[in-house]
Amino acid sequence: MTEHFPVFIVLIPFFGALLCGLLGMRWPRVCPGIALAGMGLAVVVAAAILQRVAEVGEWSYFVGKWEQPRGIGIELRVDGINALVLSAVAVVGWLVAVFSPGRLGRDEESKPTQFYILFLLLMTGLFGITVTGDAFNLYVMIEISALTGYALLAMGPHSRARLATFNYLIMGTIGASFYLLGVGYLYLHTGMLNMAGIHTVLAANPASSVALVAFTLIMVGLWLKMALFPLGGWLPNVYTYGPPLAAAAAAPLVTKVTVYVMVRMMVTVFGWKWVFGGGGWNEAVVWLAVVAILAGALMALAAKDLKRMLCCLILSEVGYMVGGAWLANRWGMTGAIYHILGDAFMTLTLFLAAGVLAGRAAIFKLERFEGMFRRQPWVMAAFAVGALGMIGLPPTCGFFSKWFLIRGGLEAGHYGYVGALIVSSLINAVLFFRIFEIAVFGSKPGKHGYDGPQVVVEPDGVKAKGGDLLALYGAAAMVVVVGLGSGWISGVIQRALEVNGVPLAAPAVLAPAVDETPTNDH
Amino acid sequence: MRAFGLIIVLLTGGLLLWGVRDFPLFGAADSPANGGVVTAYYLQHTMQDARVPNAVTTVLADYRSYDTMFETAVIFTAGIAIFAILRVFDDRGGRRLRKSQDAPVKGDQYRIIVGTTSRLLIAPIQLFALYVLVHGHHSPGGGFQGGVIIGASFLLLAVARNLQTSLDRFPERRFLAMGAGGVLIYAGTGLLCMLLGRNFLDYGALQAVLPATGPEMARSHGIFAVEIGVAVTVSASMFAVYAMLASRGRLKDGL
Amino acid sequence: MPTPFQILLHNFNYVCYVVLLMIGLHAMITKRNLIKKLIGMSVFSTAIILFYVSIGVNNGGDMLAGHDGRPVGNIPVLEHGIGHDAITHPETIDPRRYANPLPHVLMLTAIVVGVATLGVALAITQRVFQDYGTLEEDEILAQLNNPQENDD
Amino acid sequence: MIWQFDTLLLVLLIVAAVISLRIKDLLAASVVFGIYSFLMCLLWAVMAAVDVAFTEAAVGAGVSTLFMIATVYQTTRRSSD
Repeated sequence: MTEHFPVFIVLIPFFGALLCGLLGMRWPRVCPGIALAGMGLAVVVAAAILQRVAEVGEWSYFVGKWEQPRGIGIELRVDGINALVLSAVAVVGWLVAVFSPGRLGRDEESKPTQFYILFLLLMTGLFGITVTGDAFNLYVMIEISALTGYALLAMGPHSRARLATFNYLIMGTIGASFYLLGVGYLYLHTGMLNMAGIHTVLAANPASSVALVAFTLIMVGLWLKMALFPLGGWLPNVYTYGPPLAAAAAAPLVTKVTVYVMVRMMVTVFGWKWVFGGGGWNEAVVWLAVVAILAGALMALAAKDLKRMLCCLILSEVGYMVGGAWLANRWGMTGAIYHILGDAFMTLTLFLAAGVLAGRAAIFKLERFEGMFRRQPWVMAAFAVGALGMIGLPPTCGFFSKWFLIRGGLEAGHYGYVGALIVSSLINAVLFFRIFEIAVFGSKPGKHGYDGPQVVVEPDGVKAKGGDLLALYGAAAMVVVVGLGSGWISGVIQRALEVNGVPLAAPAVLAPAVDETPTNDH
Repeated sequence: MRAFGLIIVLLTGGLLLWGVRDFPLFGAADSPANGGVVTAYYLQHTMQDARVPNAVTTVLADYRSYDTMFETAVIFTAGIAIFAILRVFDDRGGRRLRKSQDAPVKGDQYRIIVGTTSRLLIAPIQLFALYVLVHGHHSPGGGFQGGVIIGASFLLLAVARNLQTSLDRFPERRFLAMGAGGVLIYAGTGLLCMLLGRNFLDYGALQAVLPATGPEMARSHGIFAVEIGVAVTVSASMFAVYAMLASRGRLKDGL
Repeated sequence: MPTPFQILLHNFNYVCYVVLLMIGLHAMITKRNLIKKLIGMSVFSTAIILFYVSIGVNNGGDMLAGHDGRPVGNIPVLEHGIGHDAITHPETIDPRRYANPLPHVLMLTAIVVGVATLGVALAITQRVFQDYGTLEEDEILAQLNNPQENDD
Repeated sequence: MIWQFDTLLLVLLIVAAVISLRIKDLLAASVVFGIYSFLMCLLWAVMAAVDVAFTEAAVGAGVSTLFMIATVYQTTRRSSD
């Protein structure tokens, strides 16, 4: 039974959604159970896939057994990179499923069944994106996760959520259509839809403007969907005004999985030599990422409420990943992929904490953090772990991803990118310690020393229930676990990249005599 | 805003037109897409593998059936998404109900003629839809087209008469269950193939279940079962979306 | 290197697809009315489908119509006689006589995705109209800047 | 594939798309969009893509035009641009 696992992981949430669709009308109480059991099973299957791929290295599954000749059937390929992303998506999905029963009643209107159907279909889309080895099937999966995202975010009580979701829908459709157009150009040029097939044909005759236009279209489409800075105008409004449960489900996953798709396109479909063989235009993309990092950090500084600040941090995190991927060396790419995993858990922790603290209100002014350490010690502790991850303190995963990214930046000699990483880490520190200061000393500046007036603590309506804390602490624990496991994880990524032909250093740049082999030495 | 839009449009248009320069000639038989191994295999082996002369149906429901399963899921998702966004259960929801300020469209006096002709037309339409669904193997057609035409027959009733008469024949509980049921038929067939020991959606395994059929005819019957699932979902979802949009989610007074 | 005139002559379909794509993209960005944006989105999606279908067109290469009496580049459905003996030896079918079936399958998916996205967008448009009373984006933004009654 | 018919359809398509986007009355714009979809379906039928043309006629033209008209009835027919 285990050889069906690559398709099995996509089918678990899919059948869960269909069962909810059938049974949920009469017995709405059954849906949380289906979601929890489904996502739990998905975590187990994802771990089994990861464990096997860590040994074997690559696992391909042909739906319908159409193997010869290559490209007639749809192939699902799992290698080191997407096995890790699969596990991260599964754990985040399970934590949101744990978080949802308590939170649901207050936020969504009276449609719990529809929420669970859409949530499970969102997970199906994300698993499908991560597992598929077929370029057009990836588009269908992107559309499923996009449609469910629009519906989940438009369901909330706030009127501005619908306007923000309308803009998200328009931008998302443009992005997905550009990706579809890019795949069409690739099909026109190569006659194949299978990712490995496209790669072999492209390697044979690379020099063609059709392939270059295809690459540009795919990249612009994916940057639009992952909200890279100039194209990411839609993100802050959608996750701020959207219902907190939908934001907690979509924010940590959708942008990160799109970054994974970009990595897959660069490494597997077009191939390293094709992307970086040409001129230095990858430098331009890294400078674009530097602009994204700094712009996101500055917008976060200017944000007055918690959720908008977190959204602007997402924009700068996307800049980390895009910059890392385009540094044209293996450490940069390892940092980018590792950051996909780490950032998913950090963003989940912060959004779950924001969901608990803010409750129904979309705008949670920073002044309302006053005395929060006393009122909500457990929630604030988890929030602090997420914050330390964002700042990049060991042993959280934020530190190790910044370590790999800075190492990649130094090896590529791109000091602008390294500088941007450091500056944005400092700005993150300012952002979160500003919150801690308000939480401990109160929001009146200048009057907190030891003799300052004690912060008056009045209990407010926010109380964390059992499910919230379990999910919060699961996410905070994962932030640390991914950090501690960074050696093993980076080893798996390095081996996967090596197989895909990612050189240690950029072909053009003569890397300093770094001769140690990429064994995981730390 | 207008200038910004114009710049983006000219930029993208220029890039795409520059790309057209290297396109193979329109209709070239030896272009990588038309002359490739994949296309030749599809056209040559559609009869040998699945006994289905319509190559599009074979590719749609057998070679790339994983794609089509998730496309059916997209339609089901649209139905559920619009239900989640628009549906209002208790009308006293307190939300100010803005009626559209336009004058009602004149022409109600023709309602009797339109109503009677549509009632006469609906039965042939549904018969034709079943023909399209069943005949998908031999001629253009199949699950999507058949399902939409069945849905369209209910839409015709809703537009010609009023939404309530359609909802009496196709109540809300039924079209929501049918939406999920159709996709379950599709995925269930695939799962059955998996339980019978072959890969997911490999209909050759169905020969163990179907009486006296070889693997090719089993594939053909598998394609037909899958097309039925698609038709069920598409018809239910199309009617659900129209019912929600035409009544602002209250499923009472339609167009 | 084909001159622009040759491109316009032979690949007129592809030039028209780019023009339609740009009309849709321009409408999506600059139109203020929400439903006009959606019409632009549909034009945009339909233009991409036109591009895909244009890839699959096949005029049979050197086999002129009537060369061996059978039509060229027609619908990818095998005629009854030819189809029957293709069961035993499939190489008797000459792919150049049929249009390429793969883009047709992909475009069935794209059409359905386009309608699903349009449906969800129209549902959101109705809810926006319920909340703000107008479909014009600038009137909605005006209401947002000086909120009288919408909850925050 | 008669290229005169193909060229005529392409020109009509572009004209229908521009008209549909410039008309001020949304109901009329939806109907002209229905015309645009049917022209597209005709074009694909000429290009030997009959399955796609069938689906576009039924799904693209028939149903999506009806969705738009239903939405225009529930909102407003007036459009400023």
